[in-house]
Amino acid sequence: MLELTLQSLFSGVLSGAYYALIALGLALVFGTMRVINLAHGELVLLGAYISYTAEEKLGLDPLASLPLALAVVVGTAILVYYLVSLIKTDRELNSLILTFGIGVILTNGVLMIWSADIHSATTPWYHDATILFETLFAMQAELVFAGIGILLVGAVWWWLEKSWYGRALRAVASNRDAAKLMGVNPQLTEILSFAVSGLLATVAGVAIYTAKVIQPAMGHHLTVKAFIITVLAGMGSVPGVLLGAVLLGVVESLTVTLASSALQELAGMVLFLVVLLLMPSGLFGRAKRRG
Amino acid sequence: MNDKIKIALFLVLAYIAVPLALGSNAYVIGLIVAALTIGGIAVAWALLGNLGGMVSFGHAAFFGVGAYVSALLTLKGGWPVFPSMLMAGIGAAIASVATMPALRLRGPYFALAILAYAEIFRILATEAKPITGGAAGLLSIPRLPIVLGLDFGSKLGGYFVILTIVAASMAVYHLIRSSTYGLALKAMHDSEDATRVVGVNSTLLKAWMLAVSAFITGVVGAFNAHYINFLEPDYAFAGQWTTLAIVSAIFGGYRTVTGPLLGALVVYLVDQLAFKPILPQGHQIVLGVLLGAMILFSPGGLMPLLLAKKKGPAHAA
Amino acid sequence: MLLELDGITVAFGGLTAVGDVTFSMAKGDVLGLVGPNGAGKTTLFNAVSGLVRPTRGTARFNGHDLVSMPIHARARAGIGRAFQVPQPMHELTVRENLMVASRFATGRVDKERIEEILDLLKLGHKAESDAATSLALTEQKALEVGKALATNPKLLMLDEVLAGLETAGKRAFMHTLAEVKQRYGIALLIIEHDIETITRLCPRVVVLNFGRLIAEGSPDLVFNDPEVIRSYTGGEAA
Amino acid sequence: AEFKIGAEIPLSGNLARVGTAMNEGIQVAAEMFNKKSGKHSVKIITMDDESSPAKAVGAVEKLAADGVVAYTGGYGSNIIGPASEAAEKLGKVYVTSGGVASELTKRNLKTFFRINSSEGYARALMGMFNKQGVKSVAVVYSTKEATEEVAKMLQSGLGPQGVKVTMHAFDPATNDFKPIIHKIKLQDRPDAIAMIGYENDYVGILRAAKVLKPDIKTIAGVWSLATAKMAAEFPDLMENVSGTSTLSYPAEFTTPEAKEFAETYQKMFNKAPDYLGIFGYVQSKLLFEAVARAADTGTVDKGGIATEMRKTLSDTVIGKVRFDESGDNPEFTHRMGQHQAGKVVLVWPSDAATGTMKYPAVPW
Amino acid sequence: MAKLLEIEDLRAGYGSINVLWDLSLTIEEGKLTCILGPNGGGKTTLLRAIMGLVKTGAGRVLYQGADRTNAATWDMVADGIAMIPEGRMVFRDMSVADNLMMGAFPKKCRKNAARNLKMAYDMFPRLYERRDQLAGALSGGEAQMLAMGRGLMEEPKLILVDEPSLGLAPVVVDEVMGILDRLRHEGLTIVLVEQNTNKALKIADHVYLVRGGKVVLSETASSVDLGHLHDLYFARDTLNEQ
Ligand SMILES: Nc1ncnc2c1ncn2[C@@H]1O[C@H](COP(=O)(O)OP(=O)(O)OP(=O)(O)O)[C@@H](O)[C@H]1O
Ligand SMILES: Nc1ncnc2c1ncn2[C@@H]1O[C@H](COP(=O)(O)OP(=O)(O)OP(=O)(O)O)[C@@H](O)[C@H]1O
Ligand SMILES: CC(C)C[C@H](N)C(=O)O
Ligand SMILES: [Mg+2]
Ligand SMILES: [Mg+2]
Repeated sequence: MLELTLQSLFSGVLSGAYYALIALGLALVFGTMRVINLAHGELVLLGAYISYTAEEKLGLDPLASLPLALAVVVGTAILVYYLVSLIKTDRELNSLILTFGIGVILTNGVLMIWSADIHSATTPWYHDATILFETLFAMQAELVFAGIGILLVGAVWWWLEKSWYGRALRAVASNRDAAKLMGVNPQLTEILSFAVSGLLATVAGVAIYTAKVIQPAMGHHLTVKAFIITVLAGMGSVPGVLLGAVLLGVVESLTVTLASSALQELAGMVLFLVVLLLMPSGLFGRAKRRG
Repeated sequence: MNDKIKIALFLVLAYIAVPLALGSNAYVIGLIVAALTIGGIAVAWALLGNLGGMVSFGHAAFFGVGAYVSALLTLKGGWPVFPSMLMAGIGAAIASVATMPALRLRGPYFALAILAYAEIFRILATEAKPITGGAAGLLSIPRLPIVLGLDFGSKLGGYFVILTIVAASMAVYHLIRSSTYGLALKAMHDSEDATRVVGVNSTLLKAWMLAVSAFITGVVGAFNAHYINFLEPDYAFAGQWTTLAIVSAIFGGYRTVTGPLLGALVVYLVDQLAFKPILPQGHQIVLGVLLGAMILFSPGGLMPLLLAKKKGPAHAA
Repeated sequence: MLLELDGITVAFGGLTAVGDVTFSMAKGDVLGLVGPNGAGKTTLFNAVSGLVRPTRGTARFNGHDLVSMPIHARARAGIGRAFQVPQPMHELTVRENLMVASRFATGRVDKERIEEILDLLKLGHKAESDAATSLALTEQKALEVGKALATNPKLLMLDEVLAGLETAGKRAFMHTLAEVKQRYGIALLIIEHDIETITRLCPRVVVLNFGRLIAEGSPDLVFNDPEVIRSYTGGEAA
Repeated sequence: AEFKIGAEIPLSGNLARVGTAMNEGIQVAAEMFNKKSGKHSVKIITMDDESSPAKAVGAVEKLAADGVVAYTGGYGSNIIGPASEAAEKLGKVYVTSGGVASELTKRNLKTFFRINSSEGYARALMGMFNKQGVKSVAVVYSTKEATEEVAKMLQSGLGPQGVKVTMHAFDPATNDFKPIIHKIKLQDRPDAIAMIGYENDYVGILRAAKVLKPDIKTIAGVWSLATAKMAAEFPDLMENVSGTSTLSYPAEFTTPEAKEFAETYQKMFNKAPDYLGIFGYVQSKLLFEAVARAADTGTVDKGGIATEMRKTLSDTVIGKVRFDESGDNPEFTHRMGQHQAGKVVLVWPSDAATGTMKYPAVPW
Repeated sequence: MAKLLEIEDLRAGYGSINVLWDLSLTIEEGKLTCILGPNGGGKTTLLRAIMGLVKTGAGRVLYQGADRTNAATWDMVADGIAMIPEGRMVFRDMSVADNLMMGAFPKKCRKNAARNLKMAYDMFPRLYERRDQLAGALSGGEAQMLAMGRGLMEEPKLILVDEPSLGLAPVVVDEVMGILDRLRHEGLTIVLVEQNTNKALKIADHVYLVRGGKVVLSETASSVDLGHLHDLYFARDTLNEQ
């Protein structure tokens, strides 16, 4: 039983890191622009499909396909930003529709270009087993991307907290006019935020392609998962994303081990609700002053 | 034109002209019924969104609960269809009470909490096999009955039923909106503390709006169950009930009473009747483009766009 | 007694914003609440109007226990409040702001009173403007007072509503306040940094510093208190 | 005469992949039918149901308005249910292979026909396990309707034979199967793992198993598994894995019909036929023949197609087909194929086998 | 004396509402210019128009002789103009320290950020005590201090200060006025919008009175007659009461 539980915890942490990778880009844009990019999952998917094409047609290793995927996805992300920036009123709500529409376009575009077949990376190395302490099993791809995920969370966190542009990004989110008065060009920082979000989506896409199976209809599901983690984390909190994602991963895998896999989604949702009801602004959200 | 005349015109058009013109075309009536179904949820969603200031990503929760309540009452309880549709509304409203802890949350937090409830309901419906039939669902749900010689189970009969549900919901929406409750609700949106310190019990008001919205959605869900005669968890709690309703409401203009319905009709019918025949597979792309263009060129939705034509530029900036 | 505060303490994490404050007001009293920035004045208002829950202490209004009373019930019981940072009700016009306040605190829309308030606060010309986006700061502050008045309060709590007003405007406003008090017979609890204003308006003053009540009494008395001078007025006499 | 046939099928939404595959078979059937029979021809009108029950009902109605005489297609029992009921109301035949739930045939519709069923899948899997002498099986299944049904059939079929069966349901959204496989490895220690799910689930389960290497003797599944596509896409995962299959791969098409089918398919879609294509082909072919016969007797509009469908007794690419009163095909039994060195070898039943079954054998 | 900033016949407002009506004034380098005027007169709007936060309809803004009408706000900041808005314009979801650091965002200020941060804390020790707190949780006066400290982190040539004494305790008001006085002596050009006429006049060089979106008085501070000023203030009230 102990061995089972330990493995379950380990698997949970690994899925958590992978969830974090998917959620981070969404959380960034959400936290800094109050825009819920409903096409985020589709951006991730796009990255995955580029990686697939690169492997299939050019024989590139998934990691080696990153530059190509980056170019396409970041470009698309910036295009999404450009469209969102055209919204004049009630951006928070209207961007929902706009990005939903973009998601529909991307999903169907992917369907038309790549057909509905499932795909996954074929390089065997990624799927070979790594065994830690003789009892903990993982796919090498999972370890690689968990590592990358944690690194990226750290990097984004540092960037937002400590760098000039990261801070400016938060400032724009907090008070646009005041940020302008500090010499910040809000549009520039927002493009930056979308571009970084596109970068994160690309890496997440390559990770999914490598470790899991991709198909065109999954974009929406990815967005929902990412969004749940983002909210669980507390709006815009980067460390929260990692914590929330790992918590979700661990709860899901423990549910499988201790109860049944049929209940895993249920457990995830219950966790989400319990956290929110106890902490209405998420794990790392800070309550606002009133009065 | 006077509002009363407009309403009368709408009713005449909907109850007399449309059936006369299209009644024989089962396919088109079927599409209109489907559009009205989405429209009903969209009205309920907009009521909550516009009045309660609460964006919900999980109205499928109430749709599904309503559908199951009515289906089970008729199938297992032997209830007649119309009374159980009413009970379905009440059932959904009761389910909304279970979701009320979420009223403490705001913005996206609330939106997703309701989505989580929808997921939880879906999984519970899947797991509660003895009652709900589990993943296999319920087949042969009783159709709408024949009352006084009118066959509500026919295509056209279904049309009249859903039309009445939607029209009644819009009337309720309008009444609430034009009362002082409507003002208070509108105010709570972005300034809840400010509203409370002048004596508004915002929690209670929001709870009521959630319950009313859930009630409407539940009745619509019940209608759909008796109309399609089939139910399974994945279908009853499908995300599309929520997304299509949101898209329709915002597309049509969720700040207006007629916008959500108009949005649903346009989004659904234009997609199915105009784009699908031209682009059998890619028509959803056109829908996506249309949505995007709408938001960019008329952020308030279709309704304000139509109104603005007549009134000229309403107000600057 | 209208308002009785006993040992009210509000802590945010390690910070005690209000510490063990005790005072009371009778019907029709006018009381000034002053103190350095961050002394806890607004927080005390929050505790009375229900926006924060005191960590310790009791508060009674008209004999009823306040601490367990929800925010809206306090408004209905007669506590009106103007925010320091104006919080107009979004998406409503100025008049609608007053309508909501009147309707929900008193049970009906008192049209006459609303017109009276608009007139009194010189907001008539902005009555149909969008309250959240088209008012200058001072107009927003006037609206704050208007909303509170529309609730037909027994106690009106004003948080720096005169700040930013020109001298003449201030005088006029003080006039208005005196008139309000006269006409409706309500008690006023006023936070203001302008010593002249406080001295003119309030026969009695309470001084907070670091959350603690450090002086209480007539303006003359407290503004000559050495501790008050050191921490607050810096020697500026009334 | 030319008859219009409606193909109501998901081409977008989450069933797009399987719907598209089945639709290809339908197109091939029409092509072959029109080439062969001179007297009557068919014209397929395809309508995407977008993986939604309501739109499927709409599609059935729309196609009726366009003048179709019968329907072929449908995918997913939840969509086929209401769609076939709509067809019943219109009095038109609806033939499918995309929904295996027994609920569908329990309705006893007059115009509903189906060439496959859950039983056929369960029977094949159990037959292979019996032959292998498997003593204990861990069943890993998705909580979807069809998968759950097949899983339950395995449980109730194998249990009485003295085989120890453990059940592991998983949510369709699951993508990390390590916790389940680990449980099986440490607690169940079975001879065999049976996977009842879909392609992405199989890949996930097999990858997890490859990492954890449970001590089992065989691993097998049902549809979408012993296919050319899986062999080509996931060569490192599939070796020695068995699944239901009608044909071996590369197909050793023995009958002239099967050969022609494979050639036409290759020509039209530039790839080898997939099992869904085969089903789509067979159901449509049977329908076209029934339509032709009804046309000959002049009963197309008088319920003749259904009558003719009931007279079907045919040896098809998927084996014998006939229809009982409920429209089910009681003859349906699947075969089992095993991935061996990049090929799929039929290994059960013995009379259909094209090679020897490897046992014990796992992919790692 | 060099003219640092010239406003010529400026019109500006919000959407269809015009607030400034052909307003002209000149700010001389190294001087403290005080803008007084009744409420709603358009003082804040003027500062916002200079910074490019509200669009101008007509007229020109000249800075160091160059036409900067409708220039982007961030470019004005980069050129050394800082506006210190009222305290509601702090970054509510950021810590006090981060708010201050935002002041040093313009590239040329970054290298001195650490030093200036210390200076700001010295100026307002209360901010140092609250440095890790969210700015949104500050008291009204604390937020006002934060806006001030943040603006000074920008190392500007010209600062536009909007009612710095608003909501500050009397001791702090004196300190703030002292700070402005000192900065002016260090060579900074200051535009001060203030209601506290007495205190403002004590440190001002030149005074403008803006009423109804127009300049109605322009005088050197030393020659201002308080009685006359008061009358001009009043004029609006009599107008309104008609
Ligand atoms: N939600 C909160 N979280 C943390 N600290 C808070 C919170 N609200 C207030 N404070 C702190 O409590 C102290 C008291 O604040 P309060 O607003 O009551 O002061 P005040 O007396 O009204 O000051 P001012 O005259 O400047 O408005 C301040 O130092 C403030 O920073
Ligand atoms: N965002 C806005 N939209 C529309 N009108 C506005 C807006 N802000 C201010 N106004 C109007 O513009 C006029 C001038 O406002 P402004 O804030 O410039 O005045 P001010 O001189 O700074 O006054 P105060 O002393 O109250 O700060 C006022 O009549 C006000 O109602
Ligand atoms: C054999 C398959 C066509 C069955 C299908 N996978 C279903 O879910 O019903
Ligand atoms: Mg205060
Ligand atoms: Mg101002």
